[in-house]
Amino acid sequence: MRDRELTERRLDEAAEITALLRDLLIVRRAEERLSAMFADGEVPGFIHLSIGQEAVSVGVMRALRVEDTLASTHRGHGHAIAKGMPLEGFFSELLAKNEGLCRGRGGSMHVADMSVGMLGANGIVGAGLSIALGSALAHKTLGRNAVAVAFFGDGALAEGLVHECMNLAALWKLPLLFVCENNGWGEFRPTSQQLAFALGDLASAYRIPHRIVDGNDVVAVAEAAEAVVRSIRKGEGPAVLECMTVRVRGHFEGDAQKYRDQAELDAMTERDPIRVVCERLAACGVNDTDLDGLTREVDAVIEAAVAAARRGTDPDPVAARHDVYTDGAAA
Amino acid sequence: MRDRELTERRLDEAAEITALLRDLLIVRRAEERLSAMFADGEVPGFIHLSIGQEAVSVGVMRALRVEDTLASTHRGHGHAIAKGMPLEGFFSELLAKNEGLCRGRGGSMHVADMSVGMLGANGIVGAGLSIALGSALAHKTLGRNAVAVAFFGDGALAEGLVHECMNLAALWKLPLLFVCENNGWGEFRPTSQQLAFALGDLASAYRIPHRIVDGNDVVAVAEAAEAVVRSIRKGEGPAVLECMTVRVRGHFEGDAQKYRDQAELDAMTERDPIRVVCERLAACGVNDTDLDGLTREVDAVIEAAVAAARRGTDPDPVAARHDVYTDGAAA
Amino acid sequence: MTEIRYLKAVNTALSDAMDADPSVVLMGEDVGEAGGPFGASRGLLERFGPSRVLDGPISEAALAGAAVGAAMSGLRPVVEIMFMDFTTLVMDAMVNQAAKVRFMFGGQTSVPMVLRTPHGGGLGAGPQHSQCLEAWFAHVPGLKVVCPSDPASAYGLLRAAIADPDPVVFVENKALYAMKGEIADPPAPFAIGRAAIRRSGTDVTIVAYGAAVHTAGTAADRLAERGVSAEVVDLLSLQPWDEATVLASLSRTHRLVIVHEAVEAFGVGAEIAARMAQVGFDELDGPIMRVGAPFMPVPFSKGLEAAYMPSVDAVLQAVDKTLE
Amino acid sequence: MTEIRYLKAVNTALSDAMDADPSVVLMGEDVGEAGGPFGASRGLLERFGPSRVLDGPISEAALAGAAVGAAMSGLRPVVEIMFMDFTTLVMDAMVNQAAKVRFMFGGQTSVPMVLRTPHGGGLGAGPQHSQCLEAWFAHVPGLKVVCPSDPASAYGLLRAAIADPDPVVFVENKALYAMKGEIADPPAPFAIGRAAIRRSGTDVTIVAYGAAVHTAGTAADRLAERGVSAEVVDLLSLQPWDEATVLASLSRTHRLVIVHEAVEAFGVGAEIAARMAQVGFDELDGPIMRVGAPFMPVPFSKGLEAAYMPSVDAVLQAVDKTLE
Ligand SMILES: Cc1ncc(C[n+]2csc(CCOP(=O)(O)OP(=O)(O)O)c2C)c(N)n1
Ligand SMILES: Cc1ncc(C[n+]2csc(CCOP(=O)(O)OP(=O)(O)O)c2C)c(N)n1
Ligand SMILES: [Mg+2]
Ligand SMILES: [Mg+2]
Repeated sequence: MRDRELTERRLDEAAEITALLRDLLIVRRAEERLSAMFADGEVPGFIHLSIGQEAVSVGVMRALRVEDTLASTHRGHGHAIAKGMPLEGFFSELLAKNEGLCRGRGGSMHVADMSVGMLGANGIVGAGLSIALGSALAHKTLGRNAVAVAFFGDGALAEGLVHECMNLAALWKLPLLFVCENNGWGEFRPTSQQLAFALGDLASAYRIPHRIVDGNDVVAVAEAAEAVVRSIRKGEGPAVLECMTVRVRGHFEGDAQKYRDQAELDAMTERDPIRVVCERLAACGVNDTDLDGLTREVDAVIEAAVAAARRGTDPDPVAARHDVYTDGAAA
Repeated sequence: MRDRELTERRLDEAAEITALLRDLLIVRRAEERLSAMFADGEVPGFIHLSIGQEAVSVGVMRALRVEDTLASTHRGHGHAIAKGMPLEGFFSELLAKNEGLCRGRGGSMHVADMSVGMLGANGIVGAGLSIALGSALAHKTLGRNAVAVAFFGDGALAEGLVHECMNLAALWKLPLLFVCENNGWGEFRPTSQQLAFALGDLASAYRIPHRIVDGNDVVAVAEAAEAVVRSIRKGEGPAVLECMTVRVRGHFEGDAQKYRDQAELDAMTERDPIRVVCERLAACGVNDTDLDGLTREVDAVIEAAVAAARRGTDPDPVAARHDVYTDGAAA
Repeated sequence: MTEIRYLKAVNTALSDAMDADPSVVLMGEDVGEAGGPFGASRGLLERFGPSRVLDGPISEAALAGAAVGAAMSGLRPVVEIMFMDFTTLVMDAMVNQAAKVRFMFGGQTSVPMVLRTPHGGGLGAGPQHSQCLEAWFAHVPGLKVVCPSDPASAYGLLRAAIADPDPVVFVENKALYAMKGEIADPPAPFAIGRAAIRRSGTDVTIVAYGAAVHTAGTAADRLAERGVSAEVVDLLSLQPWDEATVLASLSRTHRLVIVHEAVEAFGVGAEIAARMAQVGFDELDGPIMRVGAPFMPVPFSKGLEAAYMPSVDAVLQAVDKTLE
Repeated sequence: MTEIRYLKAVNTALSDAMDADPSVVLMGEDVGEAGGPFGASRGLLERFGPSRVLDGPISEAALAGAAVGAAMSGLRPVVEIMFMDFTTLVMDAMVNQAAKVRFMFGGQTSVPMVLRTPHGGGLGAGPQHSQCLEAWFAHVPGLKVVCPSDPASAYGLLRAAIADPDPVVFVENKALYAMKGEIADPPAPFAIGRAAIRRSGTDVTIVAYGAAVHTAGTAADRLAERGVSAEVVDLLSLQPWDEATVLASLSRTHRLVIVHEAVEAFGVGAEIAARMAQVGFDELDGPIMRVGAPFMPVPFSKGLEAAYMPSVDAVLQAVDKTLE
């Protein structure tokens, strides 16, 4: 496919990579914590974890600035945390507290933080793409040098809206990055049974540059994202970044994944993003990464957020009723 | 693009081509008649004519059998007539008579005749594709050796539903022929301003065989359609036939087309399907085609249909109210 | 009589309908191998094979549209839309195609399809996975809409919906899936358009449908303790709905309360109330009261959601108000 | 006071709003070069340029969805959907996104977008180009819905809708586009949520909106000839609607008739009737009557369509009925 010339800056400094590792660990440990709390019945509703896919969130976010925006999916914890949603507001929301960023009204599937440009997780597969499209349009129209990012899963590719958005983004040459987290699954079936096409071929039909990257290698994702975002920021129009990754947990917590091969499940650990980033560090000569220490450090931050969230209060139904409209009217 | 081996039977017998010419003339003259009646205020509502595009309807229909089905568009007169909808029922419908095939309830945008597999014109751009998809599914599931055809315009390609249908048709390997009538326009703007992609590239992404054909050459359309339909009927899955054609009239009757180049308008006559088919006949040695005589013959048939339609009665509101549901209940 | 769960009643109705008529096919996301996201089609792929149980991609609009075309070409498709909230994606197929085909083509054909979809809250599923949007469909000429309240009606109405020559929106309630109930052996179809009097009474008529029927029933129990005799009418069908039964009940009790889980404003209850304020006006001895969700999205938090869902107390207050 | 046409009022409101606020942008099929399929945006591309007047492809869902994202990111988009029948394609954007963003994100942001779309029959446009579907949107918490009846309200409500911080569905009526009417100079915004009493009367209240306001007005003229004094209330806003004004009128006249072009069953009138049968019950001296379209698709034939559209005679009959 026709591609733009992209100059990639190599991320070879150990410090940069260590920072990415730390970010990965934050998302990972936050979700593992949630998983445990969910099993204990402390988290209401249902939750979709991005465990195994964190490198996509962390890697892409490294290329973004605070004024850049993103629209996310049902599996949006990683996007939210990596974009900078405060952990306390995050956990408070997941625990349905009034102190949650969405005041306990949205929960896992609707985490959002406008102050960092995180325009929301979304319960409707595909819907985030059109929101990101509109955000990109606003960036362009208002002359901001900002980029909008649409995260979506491979299963979402079957939604017609995705295609409408690709066509529009290309037509209007919008500063929009499409990030597909291709984990091979849409709910309980492989996406190979759901899609008759490859994203690369589709993007190529729309003449949108497409890059495929190892979505479990945060350094690879970050490098690719940085190059692609730079070109978008220059006004060269949309691009697609397809991150090949692995959904480690079930579709949602509680899904025993009986439909998956044991071999596939076993193989997953090898490609674990944390393991991969440690190998990256080793490759640049850092063999003494103190993963346990880093984990403890991250855990302390997470524990503090969880503790604060737990101290939160229950949202007030009357206040909620008056927040449907800006003018506070309630029917 | 990857294509199937298609053996084309050449249509070189003058008799076959003359039959196509006659079919072309029926559609053409029927629409010209409508146009005049519309100008006289005799046809209510608004109508979209397929003048200039008749070769697509007539050519594709030549490859179809009565048990094959089709779903059409807002510009569906040609599809209906060519598939075999009786002219009297057609004109009666356009004149909103009770004797219309749809009893005066649908009009131009909803002409339909189930008895010949014409599943309806459609006022919703793109909607016909999913109806044809379902019809193809029924053919396959019920073990019929029939094909379903979805007609659509190039403008419709921007609708997400089109993409969902291509994916599904390919996934389920349905006996579905996608026929795009690419006239370069979607309402008042060239589709080059509406689409960032070419249909061929899109079909290729879905791995659906795609053929492009001169949609103003009925012989070329018929040959291509026959080849493609044969392969579909053999169970080889869907195919796309893209017919490059010309919208001679405005988007709807009454559209003065001020937005079109005079040069473009002038050039249209050269590619007129009737002229092209006469050239075809000349090429097989028939130089004495009596176009005027044939036209008179066709006009007589059309006049008879119009006269019969005019004698029709007005539909009865009470009967209509009882035909919303099969059981005749009215609310 | 056997006791089965609501979900199993749906499953059995699908299975029996497929047995009875080879033109019945299922389509939807994960309806096949996975047995349906809630388990409604468990075992059906194994029994009926992949040509009759079609796992679809995440393409709601195309699946519903395909059902219309398939129904026009000899099949009787049952499409599952995973949450009623996602019916936003199939409105064109249902409203501009399925509902209108029969009428606008002059009665040449009909569209015998069923759209199955679960509505309702109470599970912490949040604003995009809990809505009750049946009023939209009830407003569309050409569609039928049913909403069973227990296993017997789930079975009976689903069989009737699949057998119906016209398009039917079959609304399930997620919170009822686990509910157990008696069902005849062999189970019987229910006629679309007929309400059921779940409890006879003389002082007030409480009309409800879906899960709200049980809220109404509990309220009636409590009212009985207080010496108020409430009649509970379970609509079962919303389009067409059983005006005669509601009017007859109102003519006995002279007071009317309507309960549903959907948002009160512009909900199904509005139509019932409006009709009774016309055709039942002379029978009314008190204001017509409605109990529905407040005008807000379904919130995630348990506390907020509990305050959102129409409660037994709210029904009691409404009854008090109309008896005043 | 100047006299302008309804369509020109819409056009002027768009133009004035774009002048007043550089964040207002238009999007839709053929809204630019062609000036809008009905001419509502004529001249605006020339005045405001292609970055503020965006011609879109035939991708309703993406355009509406993009409006949501754009509104969350600093623009005030006005999206045109060519016929209200095509809003079937934007339900997800409007209902699951636009309507819910403010609430479900805890009030962090709002969605200042407007969806403009024409409804209504009478033009022989047939079943898929004539529907009145406003009741759907009025049922959705988070959306506002307005429906002007003349040039002044078209201008005033459109300015208010564009200025509103929340999503507004702005429903025009194709049959009114050519209507002329007086408009203040300079023209004024109308407050969303306020009805207007178009004519005062003492015997019966006729509530209507959109084109039906004129049907109601003609009926009131005829009633006056017969010595019946009808008050005509023009709702203007359907969500929120002006319950206080309707109730006050009912309290004066004690009889209520509601008229709209939409299908009667489960239409907007049902909610008005239901509320009045509750909060206005003690004021009612006769049944609440509704006049709306029958339960059938909008037919193509002129005769069928004429029989379909709510008529002055039907209003008179309804008034007679409630005055009986
Ligand atoms: C419109 C819509 N259809 C169906 C669903 C149910 N659903 C939730 S996630 C999901 C699978 C999505 O697959 P993919 O996009 O690959 O994301 P992943 O779960 O793999 O991260 C489905 C079908 C939904 N939420 N929205
Ligand atoms: C869903 C929908 N959106 C918009 C329209 C209005 N409309 C009718 S025809 C048309 C253009 C279609 O272009 P194309 O598909 O190329 O068909 P052509 O008119 O060229 O035959 C549009 C936008 C419609 N009928 N349905
Ligand atoms: Mg996936
Ligand atoms: Mg075209």
